[in-house]
Amino acid sequence: MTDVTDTADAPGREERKGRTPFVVRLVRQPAGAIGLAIVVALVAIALLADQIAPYSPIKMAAGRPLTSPSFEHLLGTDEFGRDMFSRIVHGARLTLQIGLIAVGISLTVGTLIGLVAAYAGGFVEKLLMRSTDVVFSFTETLIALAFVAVLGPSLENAMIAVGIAGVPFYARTCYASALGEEGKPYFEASIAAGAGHARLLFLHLLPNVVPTMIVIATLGLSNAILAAAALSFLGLGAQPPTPEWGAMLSAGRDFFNRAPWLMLYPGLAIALTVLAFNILGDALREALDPRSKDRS
Amino acid sequence: MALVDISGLTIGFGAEETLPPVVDGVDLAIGKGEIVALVGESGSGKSMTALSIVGLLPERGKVRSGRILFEGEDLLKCGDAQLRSVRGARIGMIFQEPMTSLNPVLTIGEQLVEALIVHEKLSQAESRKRAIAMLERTGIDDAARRLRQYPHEFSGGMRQRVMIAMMMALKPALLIADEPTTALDVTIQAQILDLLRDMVRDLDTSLLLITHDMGVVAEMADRVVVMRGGKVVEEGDCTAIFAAPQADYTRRLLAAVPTLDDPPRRVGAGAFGSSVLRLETVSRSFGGGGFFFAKAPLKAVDGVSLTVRAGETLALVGESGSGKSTLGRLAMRLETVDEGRVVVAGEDITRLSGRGLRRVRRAIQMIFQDPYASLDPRFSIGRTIAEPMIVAGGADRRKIRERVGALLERAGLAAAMAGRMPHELSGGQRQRVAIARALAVNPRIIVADEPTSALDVSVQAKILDLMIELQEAEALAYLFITHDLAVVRRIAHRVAVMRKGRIVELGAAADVLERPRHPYTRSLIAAAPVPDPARRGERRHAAAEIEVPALETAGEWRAVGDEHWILA
Amino acid sequence: MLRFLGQRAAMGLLTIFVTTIAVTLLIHLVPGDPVEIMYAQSQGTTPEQIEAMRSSLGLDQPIPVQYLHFVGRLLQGDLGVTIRGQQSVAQLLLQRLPNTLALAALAMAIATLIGMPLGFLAAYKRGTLLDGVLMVTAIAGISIPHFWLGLLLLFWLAVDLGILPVAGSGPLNIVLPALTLGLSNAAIVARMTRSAMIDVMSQDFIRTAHAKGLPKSRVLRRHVLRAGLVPVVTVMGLQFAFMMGGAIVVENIFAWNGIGRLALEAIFQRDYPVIQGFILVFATTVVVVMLALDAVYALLDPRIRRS
Amino acid sequence: SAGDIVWARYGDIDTLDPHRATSTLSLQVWSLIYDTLLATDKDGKPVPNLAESWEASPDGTEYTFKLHEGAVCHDGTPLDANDVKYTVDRAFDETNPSVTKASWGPIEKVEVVDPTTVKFTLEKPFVALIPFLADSFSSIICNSNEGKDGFGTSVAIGSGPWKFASWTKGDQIVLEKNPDYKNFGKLADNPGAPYEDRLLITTVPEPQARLAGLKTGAIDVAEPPLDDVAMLKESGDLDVVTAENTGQNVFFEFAVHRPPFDDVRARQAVAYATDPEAAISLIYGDLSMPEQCPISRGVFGNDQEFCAKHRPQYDPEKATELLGEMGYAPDKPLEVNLLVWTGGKRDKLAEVFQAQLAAVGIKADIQMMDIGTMNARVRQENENPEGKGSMDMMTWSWYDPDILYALWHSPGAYRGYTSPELDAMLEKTRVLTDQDERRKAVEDVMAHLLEKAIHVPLYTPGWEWVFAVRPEVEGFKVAPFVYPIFSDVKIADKD
Ligand SMILES: Nc1ncnc2c1ncn2[C@@H]1O[C@H](COP(=O)(O)OP(=O)(O)OP(=O)(O)O)[C@@H](O)[C@H]1O
Ligand SMILES: Nc1ncnc2c1ncn2[C@@H]1O[C@H](COP(=O)(O)OP(=O)(O)OP(=O)(O)O)[C@@H](O)[C@H]1O
Ligand SMILES: [Mg+2]
Ligand SMILES: [Mg+2]
Repeated sequence: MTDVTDTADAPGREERKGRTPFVVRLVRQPAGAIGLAIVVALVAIALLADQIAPYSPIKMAAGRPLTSPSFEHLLGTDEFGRDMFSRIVHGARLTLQIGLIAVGISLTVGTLIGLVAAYAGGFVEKLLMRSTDVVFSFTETLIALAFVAVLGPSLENAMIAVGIAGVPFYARTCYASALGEEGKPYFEASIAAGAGHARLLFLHLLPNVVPTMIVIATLGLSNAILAAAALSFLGLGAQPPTPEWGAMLSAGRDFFNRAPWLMLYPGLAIALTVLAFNILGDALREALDPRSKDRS
Repeated sequence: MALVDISGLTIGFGAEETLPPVVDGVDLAIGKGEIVALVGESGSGKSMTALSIVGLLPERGKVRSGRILFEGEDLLKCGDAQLRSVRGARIGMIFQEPMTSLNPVLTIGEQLVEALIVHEKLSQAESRKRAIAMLERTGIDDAARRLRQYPHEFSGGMRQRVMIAMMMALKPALLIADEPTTALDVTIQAQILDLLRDMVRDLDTSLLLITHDMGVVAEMADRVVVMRGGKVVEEGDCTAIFAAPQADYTRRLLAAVPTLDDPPRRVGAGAFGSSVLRLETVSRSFGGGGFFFAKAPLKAVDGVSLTVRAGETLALVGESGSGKSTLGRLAMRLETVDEGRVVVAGEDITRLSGRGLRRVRRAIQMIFQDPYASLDPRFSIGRTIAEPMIVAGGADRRKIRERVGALLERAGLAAAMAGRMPHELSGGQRQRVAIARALAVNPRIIVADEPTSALDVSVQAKILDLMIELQEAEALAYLFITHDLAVVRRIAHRVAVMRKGRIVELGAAADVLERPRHPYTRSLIAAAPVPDPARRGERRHAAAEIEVPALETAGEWRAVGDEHWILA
Repeated sequence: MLRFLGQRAAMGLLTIFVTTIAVTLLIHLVPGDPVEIMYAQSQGTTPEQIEAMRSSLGLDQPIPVQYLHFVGRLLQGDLGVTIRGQQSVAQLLLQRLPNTLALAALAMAIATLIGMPLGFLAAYKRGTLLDGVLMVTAIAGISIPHFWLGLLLLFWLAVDLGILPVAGSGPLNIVLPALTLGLSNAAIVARMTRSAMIDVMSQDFIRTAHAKGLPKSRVLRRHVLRAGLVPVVTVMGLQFAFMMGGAIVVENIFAWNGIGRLALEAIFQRDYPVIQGFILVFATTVVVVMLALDAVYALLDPRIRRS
Repeated sequence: SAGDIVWARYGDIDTLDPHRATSTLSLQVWSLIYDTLLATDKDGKPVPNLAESWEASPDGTEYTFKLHEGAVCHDGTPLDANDVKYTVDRAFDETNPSVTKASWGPIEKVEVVDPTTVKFTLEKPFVALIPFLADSFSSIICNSNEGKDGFGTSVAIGSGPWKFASWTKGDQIVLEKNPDYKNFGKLADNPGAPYEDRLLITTVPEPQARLAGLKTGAIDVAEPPLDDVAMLKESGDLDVVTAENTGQNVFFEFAVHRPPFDDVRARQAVAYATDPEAAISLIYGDLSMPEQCPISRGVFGNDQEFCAKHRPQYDPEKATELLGEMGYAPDKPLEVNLLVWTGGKRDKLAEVFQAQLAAVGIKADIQMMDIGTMNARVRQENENPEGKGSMDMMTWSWYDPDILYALWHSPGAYRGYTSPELDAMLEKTRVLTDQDERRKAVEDVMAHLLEKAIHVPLYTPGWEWVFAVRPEVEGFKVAPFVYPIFSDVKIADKD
């Protein structure tokens, strides 16, 4: 029998052995750890909003109107005496939902388009990629505006609009990534092994573009949250009494002088969330980057 | 005194405690005017050693201890500014990748003159003159005009010449060349090596040549330093080492080097079975179309006819871009033919699709060049090997699992490895997995596209042995694509030489390699370095005499011997 | 290069073509009767007036015919009239487009002037504390909603310090909105520049430049910067489109009389001719600007310029 | 620069043509450029203006107006009876009538008796004509505008205190003082031309930006963020001028042709469930006040006490009871849409109402939209026999109870509630010339609307009625129905 251990085989490739697990590599970066921690905390807050929030987010006169932060109302109250802390906490749920749904739309549609375009090639590829190119130059805001112009302002419409606007970017990224994977011999090896379309698309291509798409989605989440907040700010998004942060920020500007915390907290909440997803996304990218594979 | 005197050089990445050094106490001296070859397997620390001399170690690489004396001065103690005055001016460096080593947005001229301006404070005009002279010496004609061009307008070989001109223009005392020809075709490699040797001799420059190609070493080196695992295992005079290697590793290394002097595989006529793969005037072009503007198509394969019989290895050789891989892919039906027919195991697969195609794929399988890339990183080894069987259907899980184990063992691996992921294997092991996968459905023929060229010589030899063993046991046929003529000699029964999409010579391996009739074949063979310093300079055919005719004039197939044809 | 630009131009034309179709269909997607919505406010509107409007919008004809009419009028520079006040939409848009363009261009200049050097510096100091600080600042910058930033700047610079005018359309009035837009985009530019430069710095040809013994500054200036600019410019087009979009928000805050504010009003007023015109003009502008940047890109990259 | 008054508002005019728009923003500007036959005194009563006197025929179908001499159009031509005729004929132009044609009443013809005498002939009596002619809807357009290209956008020749100079849509309207202006009856002390040279009317949508402008002195007059009014008053940095007799009325109305609001109990439940007083004081403090009547304070026929007796007053238990009768309970809430138009903090107010409704088991979804869109939606909701329950917070400003005719006489402005009985009552309000009789008729109508909870009044005023003014600006005042007057304004040296 041939020597099983194959001792002489390239130790140069050895570094791929014992590669540290992905999550470990992620949290080893301070940014990754911080980003992940904040995101996990946000998700926990969103899930446990009912338990965490001391008051109902929409119940008026939970306290006196416009009281400044105090022990009773950690972040003060708004002009209706609603507890700001409770609103921010519930807003986390909503904001994450917005982000997830919008990104969910972009991600699914974009990935599908990208995959199919890369896989099918030929006319289908050209058609799909050219049309996403066309949508690309419309910009997010324009699509959102057109959408809201037609269907009227609402949070759902804003989410869908932001989602659609994101599609081209996801499609392009996925397309490029899938093309790269397709060009790798393992893909052809599977074709040669006789794998059918579904197998190639969903067992080989998809899992291999997923890491890239996850990074994009994490970064995209922050984008989507900001875009939806901007729409709310313009009055094209969430409708009252929904405690959406962008809408809260927008409502709070009437009290810019009298009760600055009404703008400060939603603003900070948006910034913190966006920040967390951004640094998490960056850290993910770093952790997935082959060049960083054996960093200590 | 030696020009360069390195002692106790230790280089590591990251923290000393956790990560072992990649270069470990290396001693190395280079005399004035001397050509020293640094050899060793991949990852042995050759490049790191060289880069540490010019202080260009990658970001996190650090010299942990040691001394690098250059012209009597310790380079490790130099400040950044001082090091920069040495770099380029006294020590030149050439890298492996000619395609990416030049800045794509600056003209060749700008890149050639800037070092002259910086180091020698020459005027623009003077440095231009020097640059032109240097370029001309490297054999690039119309150099004055060429200065205004950008790198993308140059071929790989020309870019490497530019690099050499750039580095030699300052007449450095030492030139370091890290795998300067690995990315190039053999014919161009030969020219570049000749150029390097001439320039080094003329300017009395010392050369540290890093390579893993023993042929190149034998052609060029005065002295050889062999590295393994970060340590120098042997060093000595070139001829001496080739004649009587001392270290165990060196011996294995040299033994594994295939040479053109090995006896070719010979098999008597009629020893092979029926035809398992037949290509009939197959053509394939790329390009054309374009969404808005049409592009001129490129004929990658142009009316090729070939037959491979059971139990036979047909090697396909030729320079880069000649269409070898495309031909292999056409045979696999990974690419569709424009014209002609592909017949596999008696069945015309040219117009097949879907189920029919999948059935045929049980008869023909493929092995790729890069063993790592050819395995889905997210599939375990077992799953990868099982895939063809699952796709073919009919077998239950247990049977498949058993067969995966058997195949692994057949390929020289342990059945227990099925659960491992590709990144947990070495390069050679990965290629064995790829072979096991190819064997999974009992194919009649395997198309192997440069299956060993990403591997170290020693591993390469083992893989070739395995392939031969399998072939003999099961009457497998191989369409073996390579550019390495020594490998051809080792494994092929017959050889087809490709050039610009056409087969220009076809015949038994022994005939083609020993009595090449087509000038192109002869130039290929002439360019292949001989891994024997004793026969340095001796060429099978004087390269200069060979004039390869332009392809347009070639046309007719002509038999020039027993089963030996050329296109003339 | 001509071929490259030709392709991009064709792409742009295609975009505009698609936009014209989308814009024609837009009004049909509105739930309910758009003309009635448009006229609802005017109590005295006669059925004849509504009919007249319907036919002037061509809504009484099959969609392909409508499309042809629309394009026909478009080619004569006619985008119809506003529902409220019956003014020429084309005139209105063209009057205000320069304001938005000026705003976006100035913002882009600010973003570039701040973002590029910082991104370059961060790339150069990669891995150091400075890099960390710069990039955290940049991410934080991206994370601040720009409408919030706008208000903060407004109160700080215009009210507290009183050094900039608050709102309106005087020559100095552009500063605040441009600053808002520019600052929040500077962060993006900085990050883009940094990653492009880092990419370039790890390229083989930079190692070659070092191997030639060039002084560090020269390597950075000639080799890194020149080569790194190419990818940065390619994303500038998108950046600009992004700013045009962001302009809608800041225009509203600072009463900058741009096309975005017009669109926002039109949306709230359901003034469909204006919305249609806006989308068309906006998309065309983005296409043209991107094309211009493509030309710059082609000039910077000899691989394209020379082919 | 010196001599300029800068007045910033949240939005722009639609047009300079008084026959082409209805927005308050437009009307305010027309009132500066054009003059009217009549004017209002500070109580909102019609008084002579361009017309020094008028006479009505006994049957109420003929009105003869005697014009002042010496009124001059901005182009220098005298303003006379021909201009009046031109204006009315234009409003009734068959191919392109005024968008408020209905409010002019049943005018049959207008005759020029002599240059200073003009006679209106009506098909039937229409008592609201006189108050209408005091409003800027009836702005007298000089006949020299005839045939001018760009009338309404770049040309607007009137005879008011300010001459139109230029309009950059979305940005700024520039008016120059009319040196020839003679004030015959408008509510300004200044008998002639304005004191300052120019009036710049700019658009600044963001309230905080307007406040910032006021603070820096870039803006002289503007609506401040309502929430900062108290603070401004206190600090004394800016003067706050509140308009009175705005004629504005904010009310709930319902889609009555389908469940649940086809049932009077559901409408009453809403009325009982909501406490406008509490809501208003929370949102507007003392800037606004509850309104019991379907027409506003200052308008003929308004009587708080009378209306309070007929309007369902805040009583959440009663509301719960009514809802219970209809089969709704807190665990089975009544779900409705609440349409609200943007601006003026109405969104905030709606949130309070939403919370109040929620307390009795009515789940209201707030939908914000522009007034134009809302008008259309309300009509659509009324015409649609199916769908979720729909109610809206509507707003109207009118100078006469005739508004009730416009809203609730068949077919109804929004195709909402109508009945033959109500039609008859409304018709009476139009023809009765005797004040007391008419008042009685108006009261009958109001009682009907309130008891059936068709028109549930909430508060007045409702929009654009608070002005913050820089301290150095003197003489700024606001006439009834929110018409700011700039003729008396003098600006002390800025520094
Ligand atoms: N940037 C890096 N970070 C960490 N380890 C590195 C880095 N670059 C190289 N190494 C490690 O240093 C060792 C020596 O590498 P080196 O490039 O000198 O090998 P080599 O002998 O030149 O191999 P090859 O023939 O493949 O070029 C290898 O094990 C490699 O994994
Ligand atoms: N998918 C493709 N699209 C366009 N051109 C292609 C494609 N595949 C191959 N070519 C072109 O066809 C020609 C032949 O390529 P092929 O890969 O067959 O060469 P090769 O002999 O295998 O070269 P090498 O030794 O470098 O692997 C080349 O010029 C290549 O650029
Ligand atoms: Mg190396
Ligand atoms: Mg190949």
